[in-house]
Order: sequence, then C-alpha cells, then structure tokens
Amino acid sequence: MDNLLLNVHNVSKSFPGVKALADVGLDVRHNEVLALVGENGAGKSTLMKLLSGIHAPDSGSFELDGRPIQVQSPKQAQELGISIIHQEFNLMPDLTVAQNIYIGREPRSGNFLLNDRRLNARAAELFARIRIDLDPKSKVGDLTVAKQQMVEIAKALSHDSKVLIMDEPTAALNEAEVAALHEIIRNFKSESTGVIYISHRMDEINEIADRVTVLRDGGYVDTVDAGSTPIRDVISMMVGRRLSTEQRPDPAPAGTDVVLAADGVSTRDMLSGVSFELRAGEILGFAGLMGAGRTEVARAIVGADRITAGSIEVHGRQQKIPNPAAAASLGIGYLSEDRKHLGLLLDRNVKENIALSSLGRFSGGGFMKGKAMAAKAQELVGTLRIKTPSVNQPARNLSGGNQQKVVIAKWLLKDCDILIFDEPTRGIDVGAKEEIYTLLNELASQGKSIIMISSELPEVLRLSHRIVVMCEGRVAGSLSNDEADQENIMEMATRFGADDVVPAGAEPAGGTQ
Amino acid sequence: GGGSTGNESGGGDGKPYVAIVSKGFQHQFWQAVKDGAEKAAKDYNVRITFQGPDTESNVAQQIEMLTSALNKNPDALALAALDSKAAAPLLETAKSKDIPVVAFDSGVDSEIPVSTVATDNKAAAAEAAKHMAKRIGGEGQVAIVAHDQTSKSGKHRRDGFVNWMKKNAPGIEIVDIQYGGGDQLKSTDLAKAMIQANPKLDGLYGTNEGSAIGIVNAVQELGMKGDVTVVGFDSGKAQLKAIRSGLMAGAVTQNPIGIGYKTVETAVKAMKGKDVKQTIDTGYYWYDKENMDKPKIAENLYK
Amino acid sequence: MSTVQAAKSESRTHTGDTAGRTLSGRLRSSLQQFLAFASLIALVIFFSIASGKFMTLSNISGILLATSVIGILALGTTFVIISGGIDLSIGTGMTLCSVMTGVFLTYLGLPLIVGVIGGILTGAVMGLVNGTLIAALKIPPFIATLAMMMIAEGLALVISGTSPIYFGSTPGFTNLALGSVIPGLSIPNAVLIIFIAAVLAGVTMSKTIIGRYTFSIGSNEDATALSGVNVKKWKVLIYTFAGAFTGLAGVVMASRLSSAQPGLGMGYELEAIAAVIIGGTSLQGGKGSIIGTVIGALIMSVLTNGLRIMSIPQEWQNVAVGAVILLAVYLDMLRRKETS
Amino acid sequence: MSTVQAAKSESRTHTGDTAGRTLSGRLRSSLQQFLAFASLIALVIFFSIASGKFMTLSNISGILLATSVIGILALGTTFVIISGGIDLSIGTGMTLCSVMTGVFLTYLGLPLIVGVIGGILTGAVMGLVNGTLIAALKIPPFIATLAMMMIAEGLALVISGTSPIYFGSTPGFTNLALGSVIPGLSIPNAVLIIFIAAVLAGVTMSKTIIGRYTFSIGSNEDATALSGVNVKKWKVLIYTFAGAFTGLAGVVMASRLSSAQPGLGMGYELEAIAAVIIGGTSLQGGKGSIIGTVIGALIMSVLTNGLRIMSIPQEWQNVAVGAVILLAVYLDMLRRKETS
Ligand SMILES: Nc1ncnc2c1ncn2[C@@H]1O[C@H](COP(=O)(O)OP(=O)(O)OP(=O)(O)O)[C@@H](O)[C@H]1O
Ligand SMILES: Nc1ncnc2c1ncn2[C@@H]1O[C@H](COP(=O)(O)OP(=O)(O)OP(=O)(O)O)[C@@H](O)[C@H]1O
Ligand SMILES: [Mg+2]
Ligand SMILES: [Mg+2]
Repeated sequence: MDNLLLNVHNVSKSFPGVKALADVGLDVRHNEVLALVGENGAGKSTLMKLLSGIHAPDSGSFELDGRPIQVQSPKQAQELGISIIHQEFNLMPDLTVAQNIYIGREPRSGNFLLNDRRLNARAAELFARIRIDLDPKSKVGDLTVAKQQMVEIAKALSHDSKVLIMDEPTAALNEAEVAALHEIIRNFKSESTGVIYISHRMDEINEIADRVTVLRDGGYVDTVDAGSTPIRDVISMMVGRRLSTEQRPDPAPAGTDVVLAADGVSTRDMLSGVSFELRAGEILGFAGLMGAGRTEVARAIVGADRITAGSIEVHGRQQKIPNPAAAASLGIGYLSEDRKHLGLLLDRNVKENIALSSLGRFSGGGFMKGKAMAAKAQELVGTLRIKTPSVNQPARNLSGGNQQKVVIAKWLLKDCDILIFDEPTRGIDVGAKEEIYTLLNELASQGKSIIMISSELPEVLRLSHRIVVMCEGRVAGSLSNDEADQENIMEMATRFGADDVVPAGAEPAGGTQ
Repeated sequence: GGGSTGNESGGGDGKPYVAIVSKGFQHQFWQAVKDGAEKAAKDYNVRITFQGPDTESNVAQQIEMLTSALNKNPDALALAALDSKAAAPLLETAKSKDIPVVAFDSGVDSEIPVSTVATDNKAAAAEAAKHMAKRIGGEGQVAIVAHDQTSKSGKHRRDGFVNWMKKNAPGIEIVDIQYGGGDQLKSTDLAKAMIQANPKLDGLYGTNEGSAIGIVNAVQELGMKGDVTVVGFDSGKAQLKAIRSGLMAGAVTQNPIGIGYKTVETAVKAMKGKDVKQTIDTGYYWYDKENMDKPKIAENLYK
Repeated sequence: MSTVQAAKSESRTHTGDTAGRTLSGRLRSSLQQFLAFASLIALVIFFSIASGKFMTLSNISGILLATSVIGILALGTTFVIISGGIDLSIGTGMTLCSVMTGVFLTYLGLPLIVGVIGGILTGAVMGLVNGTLIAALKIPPFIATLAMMMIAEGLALVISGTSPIYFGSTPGFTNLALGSVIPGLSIPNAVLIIFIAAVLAGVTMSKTIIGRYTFSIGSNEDATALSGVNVKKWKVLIYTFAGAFTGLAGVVMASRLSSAQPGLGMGYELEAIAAVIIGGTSLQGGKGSIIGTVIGALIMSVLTNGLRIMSIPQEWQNVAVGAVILLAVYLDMLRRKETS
Repeated sequence: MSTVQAAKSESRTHTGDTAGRTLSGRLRSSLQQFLAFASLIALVIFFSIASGKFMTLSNISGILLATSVIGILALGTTFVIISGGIDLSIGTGMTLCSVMTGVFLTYLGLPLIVGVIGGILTGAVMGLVNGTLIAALKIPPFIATLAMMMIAEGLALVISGTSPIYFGSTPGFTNLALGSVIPGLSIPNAVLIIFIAAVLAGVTMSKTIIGRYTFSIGSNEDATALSGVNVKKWKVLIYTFAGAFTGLAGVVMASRLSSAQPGLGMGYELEAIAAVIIGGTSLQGGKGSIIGTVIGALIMSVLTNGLRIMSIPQEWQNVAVGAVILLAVYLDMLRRKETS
C-alpha cells in the first residue's frame, strides 16, 4: 500500500517474566482513526510506549510515511510527529494547565525570560480551537480526574503532529465529554495525519474508528473494517469466545431497610445539601457530568473530606466518620476513581495491595500470616483473572486494567456491607466488565449495598436499582431503574444550567447493542 | 602544613611510634601543639600520629580514636583526655599492653599515666581576670564569650575567670556568659548581641582564639574600638594583630608548642624506660602590646 | 479532619511561584506570605517588648548582617529543594569557597574582583559536581551531597594547611561585606548583597525558564522528562546555579571575618535548610518560594538574636528556638488548612 | 536508555524487605544484598592488605563496638525513612536518653534494670512526641524532628547541668556495653546488643503488621489511608518504635563512656541516616531493608577505622570517606540498573 502513514513490522517486547508483545504488526493510513482493542494486558499500551520512545523494542521496525524510523526518546518521538496521550497521567500537579501543556516549549522573551502572558494566550487559543473548557491558569493538581484528562488531550493536540496516539482517553470521561472528544478527533484527522485510538468502550468503536486492529495476549489477531463489522464479532476476536451481553439484567430486588442515609450533607468545596438513602442489597447508581460532585459525595461519606453540614446514618444510627479508617470499621469501603494516586501502592506487589485493607485478618499477635495472605490473594487473582506473572509482581508492572482489578480485589477481600465504587470499571476490558457486573449483582443479592459512581451511563442503567443524578454538587433528582433512560438523566444532570457542560450538538452516544 | 605527620605506610618502618590523641584538631591551638610534637619527633627520630575530635565535647569520637590508636600497638601513647573517666577502660588496656601513657594539656585523674605535661587552665583564666580587673579599674560590667559549655577546658577557662573576679574584684559584675563554639562567625554575632544587650559593658573576655576574635570583630563592626576592654586567650595571627592595634588589651597564652614538644619528649623517655617527672608544668603567660615581642613570650605565641 | 484530606490539602496548597495562578490561588498564596510575615512580625514585637535593647538601629542591622551568610545559602538551596533534591554540602562547601578566595587573593595575589568571582565559581563548580553525581550517575541527592560535604570539609583543611588565610594583601576585601556603599545610612554591604541576591533568585525562580523547570522537575520528574525536557541537563544547571550562591556566601563570610576559616561550616547546612522549610518550601519538591525563604531566614536570626539580647542561658536558647519553630510551622499548617 | 526509564528504574528497584518477592526478584535482591556485602568485604580486604594492624581480633571487635551506637540509631531510623519520614532528633535525642539514664541510676539511685528501661522509654517517648507532631499536627517530619533535635540538645544540657553524669554508684552499668557475657570469646556485649537489636528490627520489618504498614505508608500514604488504615495511629507507633532504638543507643553510649556526656550527639543523626541510605533504603520511602542498614553502618565504621589504622592524616580522612561513599553507592546504582 502506498498511502501508509505509520507501519509497524513484527515488533516484539518482553519484560522480566512477561512476553508483552510477540511479532505484532499494524498500519495506520492517512486520514483514518485506527482503533486498537484487546483484553487487559493484551499489549496495547506497551506497543504505544514503543512508538513513543519510552521502551525500546526487542525486535521489529517502524516506518513513518514509508521512511524507516527509530524512536529512542519521547523527545525524538515528538520531533518525528508522534504524540501520545498515555493511559496514566503524566502531569505536573504543581504547575498550571498552560504550563503543563507547553512544558519544554515555553514562549520566551530572549533566551531565559518566560513570557507567561503569551503562554496563557496560546493555551486559550488552543482551547478555543479544540473547544475544550479549561482555565489556562488553574493548577492541575486541583482539577478533577476528568479535567486532568482534558489537559492531557489538549497537550497532545498542542504539538501539531502526524500521528496522534490516544491510550484510553475516555476512561475518565462521561458521554457528553466523549462526544466532544470525538468531535475533536474528527477535526484533527486529515490527509497528512492519522490516529491510533485505544479504548475498552466498544460503543465508541463504530462512533469514531475507521478500522479496528485486535490484539490478544501480546499477539496480533486481525484488522477489520469498523463500519461493516458488528461489535460482538470484534469482542469475540478480543476475548477468544462469545459474550452474551444482555441489555438490562433484572437484579435481585433490593431489600427495604435503609443501611446508609445521607441527610443534607455539605462540604466546603463542593457539596450542598446532598440527601439520599441506600437500602440493603441495593445497587444505587450515581450519574452526573464531570465535576458534579459524585466523588466528593463518596469522599464525604468515608470521612476523607470534612462535612460542614448535614448528617450520615449507618444502619439507622447517626455516625460521625472522621476518617476512612472509621468508615472501614463501620463496614463502609471506598474504591477511589484515581487508582494511581489514591488506590494502589505502585511499588508494592499485587499480594500486598490486595491485602492492604484486611491486614488485621492476616495477622496474629502482630505477626503476618504470609502464606494465608498469599493464598487469598492468589485466589482473587484467579476469580478476577488478573493478568500477572505472580502475586509478587509490583503493581506498577501490571497493565492499567489489571491494576484496576487489583484495587477491586482489595475491596472484595475486605468484605464490607457498604461498598462505594467510584468508576470501578475504568480501563477494564469488555469481557472483564461483564464479570465485574455479575460480581456486583452477586454482592447485592448477598445483601450487600453498593453505591456505583460511573460516567458510563449504559453501565449505570444496566446495574442500578435506582439512580441518583447529581449536578453542581447537588442532587438533581433520583430515578428508579425502569423510569430512567439516557435522555432524562442527561436532562437532570444539566438541570442547574451547569456552565462547565461541554458544547451541545454532542449528542450522547448509544448503548451497547 | 597539614598532612606531614601522616605516615602512609601505617607502621613497619623501624622508627618508634608515638600515637597522640588530642582534644582537638582544627583549632589553631591544637595545630600549634601538633607543630611542637612534630618538631620533637624530628629531634628524637620517632614517628608520630596526631588526631583529635571535631569538637571538645565529642568524648565518644575521642574514645574511638583512642581505641584505634591502641590497636596500632604504639610504643607510647599521649592523651589529652576530654573525660578521663570515660577513657579509664582504655587506659587499662594500654597498661595491660605495657604501652606507656603520657597525659597532656590537662591532667588525667588516674594512676596510669607516667607523666602529665599540662598547664592549669583555671590559673591561666584567673590571670586573664586579674588583668581585666586592672584595666577596667576594679569595677564595672564584664561579659564572657566562651567556646564550649561542656568540655573541661571550656569550663575551667570560664570558671577560673569568674571565680577570681568573685574573690578579688567584688566591684566587677559578670553580666552574661554565652557560648559560640569557637566559631568566629557565631561568636561575632553573639558578642554583638551581648554588647547590644549591655550597653554599659566595660570588658569582654574570650576563652579561646575563636571566641576572642569574635569579640574583636564585634567591637570593630560596632565601631566601639576603645570603649570596651577585650581580653583573650591563646594566640594566632589575628589576635596578635588585634593586640598590637589596641583593639585587645591582651591575652593569656599557654605554651602549645612547648606542650607538644615536651609531650613527645617525655613519651620517648618513657618508652626507653628512663624515669620521667610526674608532672611537667608548661605554664602560661599574660601578653600584651608591651611584652609580646620579648623572646620569652614570643616563643610561646603561634601565628 | 482526615489524614487523606489533610495530606492532600497540604500537598495541594502553597505554590510559591508567582507565575500564573488562579485568582483564589493568588489570593491564598499572597495571604500566606503575608501571614508568614506576620509571625515574623510577632516575634519582633515580642522581643521589642521583652527587651528595650532589641529595637535599636544597630541591633537590627546586626540581625540583618547575621542573616546574610545563612540567608544566601538558603536562597540557593531553595532551588535545589523545590526541584525535589537536597544539598548538605553547602555548609562546608561555603568554607571551601572562602578558602579558595583566600588562595586567589592572598596566595596568588590576584586582583579583588578576580578573587570574588573565583570564590563564586568554586561554588558553582561544586554545584556542577553535585548535579552531575545526582543527574548523570543517579546517586541519591542526600548521599551525593553528604559525601561532598565531607570532601569539601577535607579539602578546605588540606588547601589551607588547616590554618586560616588572612586577606592582609587585599585591604579592600573586608569592605565588601562590612563597608557601606550607601553614604549616611549605616547599612553594611553584606545586607545589600543578600538583598540583591534575593531579588535575583526571586526573579529567576518566577520569571525564567530555569525556575519553571525547577518547579516542573520537583513536581513530577518523570512527566517532565516524558514531555521532552532534558531533565538531566536542567538538574545539573539547577545545582550549579545553587552552588554559585554557596560561593557567594563563602565570599561574604570570608570578607566579614577578614579571613578564611577552614574549620567552620559544618552544621550551617541544617540551619539554611531549616530556613527554607520554615519559609514554606516542601521537601517533596514542587512547592516553595524565595520570599518564603527570606522570611524563614529572618525568623531564625531574629529568634537567636532576641534570645541572646534577653540573655537567656544558652541551654535554654536551643529549647526555645526548637519550640518556636514548631509553633510557627504549626500555625502555618493550620492556616493552610483554612485557606486551602 | 532514556531518561525516563533511567529515572523509573532507579525509583523502582531494590525493594529490600524480605517479604514475598518474585523468584527473579528474590534472586535479584539477595544478589544486591550479596553485592552490597561484597563492597564491604572489598573494603575489609583492602585495609587488611594496607595495614597489618587492621585484621586483628582486637581491632575487629573495636570496629564492631564502634558500629554499635550508630548502628542501633540507624536501625530505628530505617523504619522512619521507609515510612517516608525522617528523624533528625536521634543524635541529640540519644544524648538526652543517656542523661536520663544517668538521672535514673546516679541521681535517683534506681536499680540497673530500671535505669536501662528508663533510658529506652525516654527514647520511645521522644518518638511518640515526634510521631504526634508529624501525624496529628501535620508538621513536616524534617522540621518537627529538627526542632526536637534542638529541644533535646537543650534539655540534655539543662538536666545534666552541662556536666557529665558518672555511674560510680552502679558499677555493673559499664559492663552492659563493655563486659562480655560469652566467656572465652572477647566480644563486648555492645556487639551482642546491636546484633539482637538488628534481628528484632529485621523480624519486625518483614514479619509483623507494623513493618507491613511501614512500607505501605511510605509507598503511598493517601492510598493506605483510603484503604481504611488508621495511618495517623500507625505513624505514631512507627516513630515511637524507632524512638526506643534511640533510647537503647543512648544507654549503650552511656555505658560505653561510663558516663552520660551532655555535649555530644549533634551530627550522629547524619551518620546514622547515611548508613541507612548507603544500605539501599530510599528517602522517598517505601523501599529499604534492615540488613542493608547493618551493612551500611559497617561500611561506615570499617572506613573510618581503616583510615585511622592506616594513619591517613585527619584532613584527608574526610575526603577519603566521602569519595568511598560515592564510589560504593555509585557501584550500587550501576548494579541495580544491571539487575533491574
Ligand atoms: N514495565 C513492565 N514490567 C513488567 N511487565 C510489564 C511492564 N509493562 C507492562 N507489562 C506487562 O505487559 C503486558 C501488557 O501490558 P499493557 O499495559 O501493554 O497491556 P494493555 O493492553 O495496555 O492492557 P490494558 O488494557 O489493561 O491497559 C501485561 O501483562 C503487563 O503486566
Ligand atoms: N481527589 C480529590 N480530592 C479533593 N477534591 C477533589 C478530588 N477530586 C475532585 N475534587 C474536587 O471535587 C470537585 C468535583 O469533582 P468530582 O470528581 O467530585 O466530580 P465527579 O462528579 O466525581 O466527576 P468525576 O469524578 O467524573 O471527575 C472538583 O471540582 C474537584 O476540585
Ligand atoms: Mg494499557
Ligand atoms: Mg469522580
């Protein structure tokens, strides 16, 4: 083919104990979006890290516009016109949005003097051009995960590059933002450019992709035309088997007695008068736009943020919850949306991460029962099919999705009556998602109560008995499963005329069918 | 210069070997002692090593130095003990190895040392007090910048001064005593603060070179030359210059070079089994503009 | 309030770089400066009341003079610490620089200006070495600079032959610190020097590329490298730049004592680092400010001077200093929780 | 290899805790221990060749004795550093503990065992205070323990009246460190004590829940807290536990000098921390090992002793120590890049 933008020939890469990629090849044409899909740990991110000069391939070669290239360093990748949004954030929290985006390319007056006025102006232009709502001067560390993702996207688009690689850019985004991002991508691709797009949200594939390349277990499976190939075929190529994805399961009916009740809960930064009830055996979905305050609600309940007004009742008794430890002792667990900073001990191994919340159980007289701990961890690695050479692998070395599974395993092991899952399926592949859905339903049917915060409406709709919709730190309303649909949820989510809602015309994407 | 005594071969060559563990190393006083020791080493054709802790309160460091010195099985050991009780077990070791021990600078209250080459810090400090009292006419306010709060010599040079004043100069009030660790910069700021705090100050006494120079700097920086009587301890180029220029009334010097020389000399005698004097007093001298060039004095002053 | 949140709010707030910040951010941080300044004022007021001798012009200029050496050291170290590193070699390093100045002026008899620049360059070279050890050889900053601390201490003694070097041959040298270029006003030049140095450092920190990368590297070194910044090069530059301040401190020190004292320096590094941290710079890197450091240094020297003026016994002075530092920093923490 | 990777691999490798590791991991890390040990051996061999006086039984036991105090301090600090903190108060704190032991035994004439336990508890209490300042009041460890360093120094002087306290009334006390319970073999008890202390620390680190939390908190404090761990409580415990080692060091020191010396201690904290870091523990927290610390401490004291035995002039000794530390740590780095 003559019109190849990027060409990858039989690339292989292994890490100690893991063969991440074996003879993988793919090609990107001009003016196309190539979706790259595969299970967690299939090797997608690794391939992209090779393309962006973070790792060096053990073997194989790359061609850009027909010319062979070698990518030794991230800087060189940029110079070659390859820019990447990594799966994990690479931001400087103490710097402002603009400073982050143009780091290394600051507008200067003279050699050494910075020109921050030009810097911020340039950032503002960029945001206007790609229609992202960000304040160039706000400190990245203060932004929500979603907004930080937007910064990463803006940063990648700020180099006008040939090849734009996006590794799960939408994992932190909700429907409206996703639609906006797709708009951005459509504007980006041109006769001289192309996009590699990694995602686990199958609904996006036919939204945005022209072709789909499938990886499985570090090997190349096939490349198919996105338009003409039904999603379920792609999925079965990914997981090597057919999945039955029923539209809405009928979860066991929730009990009636209230296990957790928030009454007029407010925090200084964000929440005002949030009230809701969680019943035994219920899955209560939380929907809302980015920055609506769902995470804040969770943090407030487990005592990670101070409550300035309102009260919380657990099992009918009013409780003061000063910190997450207290919440845990009341049987409330919180799975954070930010696995890297608030979920994992990256340098510690899988075993320790899984056991972290339950160490007491594995210690007698202060001494650790190492064997019991390892055994239990091994068991959960099995149930959740966590892809890792062993439970002794440092969490850092796991793939994003597998890291997420480790965090989930931690809370399954802790065995709380009330579980708050904030974006639990972030970065998890379709197959695993189904398993986690079933798992959540089982937990519910065992009488455990679950609050499920998710930016993926289909997910919320599928799992929740009831859905609380938040907007601007307030509860906009709540719907029972059967009266809820994407439209009325979006309507509620924007009820208070949220100003940071992404431009209209971005019609919500369809569910999985 | 520095490393001349360091004998890299670490033993072996035929010369007899005297290990000297002093109270200090970096201060000029101890460098002068070292020079004296080196001179004697040349004269008597022996090899010496000279070591001392970073500060005169670091007893533990001195004990380590003593330990490794003993493990070198020297023919004789010279020690200026920071704390003789703390050193006692090691002196026993020396005895059991029949290594003759010479105590220097200040005595070691123990039977083991064959001889003590020392000067009396208290008496020397009293001498300084006497001259201070004379200069300020027997009454007024005096403050002390001391170099160390816990070490024996630090205490003696302070108390000798204070006690003499108490006994002999009731009109003189010691208004403040503070400690600059012999650090010239700290002592300077310290002395300035003292002068600020006590405007009616008539005299300042520094218990070692660093402290004295600190005072001199303070007086200079405050442009108070002549307003306060400054009395110092030890010598050193800067102090001599200050005395000549009249910034300082004078100072008490011990005889560091003599101490160093006599110490080695005695050690050599002892190792050869000759009998040695129980105590050798190397004395101290008051010196000022008038007498500092007299050979008797000048030979005790180091630059 | 919970550990997490506190940890967060702590780690979130107080980006001292005056470059673009959100309005609230700008307000907050200037408020902080103001309040940190307030606790300094509080000390001054306390001592003025406690002793009539404190608030005199000569004592104030004495305090400023006493701040100069530690203060200049602290300025350089602020860069190192914000970049996520640490430098323990500044104390004895400063001494080595004094000694080298002595070598240039007294031993080699070079002209004044050459000696001064030579002293400053000595510091820069030491910084260059530190930076290379840390950035190129990947030796942890703490251990690299600890080793340099010992090496510098030794070299200062060796080069000087363990005795002070006097500047008799260059009489002008002493005026460098103690003279006064401003006629009338009796402010010693050393105070001017630290003032200029502080302005230089402040501008570099907030308005130049090196300042930007200092914050960026300290905030997230890997991400900065991934963004195509040559982190290795900039780290070396940062340490070298900081080293120049160590050199300047050495020159000022020598000039003030009109001699290079090979025995000094050990322990000065902790005082300087303390000043930086009291000034609100975080050892985690990424957060801090020059103005904070200046205030921190002033708090330290006001404290020492005040206690001496009150002639508190030495042993109690240490206790008092420790206690006051705790109090000051604790109030600072409370305040940040409020403002965050 | 790109900067990033380098940075990463550095920040990644060398998880010294002996708890479960991958086979390759286990091999690698034991290899590291072995090699760190090797550079210690290398030093020993070098000095044995350089001076016949080095490899004598009395000198070896001298070295071990010299390791005891710094070593015990380093053991405790290892916990603090792995948990992501730092403790500068161990040096003067140790002295305060010696003084308190003196108070208990000499001033109050309490029985030996009470005095010993009293000294250790003093350390634990100091640790408790440090921990509370840091965990509850959120004061940065560096500044909190720096303040405690000054306070402890002052209190030691105040309580002792600035003069040493001798143990004449409890003759048995000196044997605690210098006596020898093993007949025949002339190994002083102090060596036994640090050996036992090391084993205790090692087991605590790798086999108990406090060790587990030490690593978790050091690795990611926020995540640990959000996992429902009472970080505040455990941090206080960690500092208290570490403080007990400071107390023990104080007791051994006092027994060794058969006196409590109020004036020393400043500077010991840096030596101890250096030993910890030479032993491969990272100041970023989350990584480190007790065995590493022991080796680090031995490297330090072998070095000092060897240079003295070789009669290297004192001013050169510092230079040599610094250089060797750099070399040792650099080789360590290289090796980790290899093995990682
Ligand atoms: N630095 C590393 N060291 C060791 N193993 C690694 C490392 N990085 C990735 N791996 C392994 O390589 C395999 C592929 O990882 P990769 O991140 O490419 O998967 P992925 O397709 O991106 O999965 P996900 O969809 O969950 O992000 C995984 O088994 C992972 O454990
Ligand atoms: N980890 C956090 N710590 C402190 N404040 C946070 C954190 N995450 C978000 N916030 C604040 O809470 C506000 C709402 O963000 P939050 O994440 O709670 O919204 P959300 O509804 O969960 O949206 P999403 O989680 O999809 O970003 C944001 O403005 C942000 O400043
Ligand atoms: Mg991935
Ligand atoms: Mg959220």
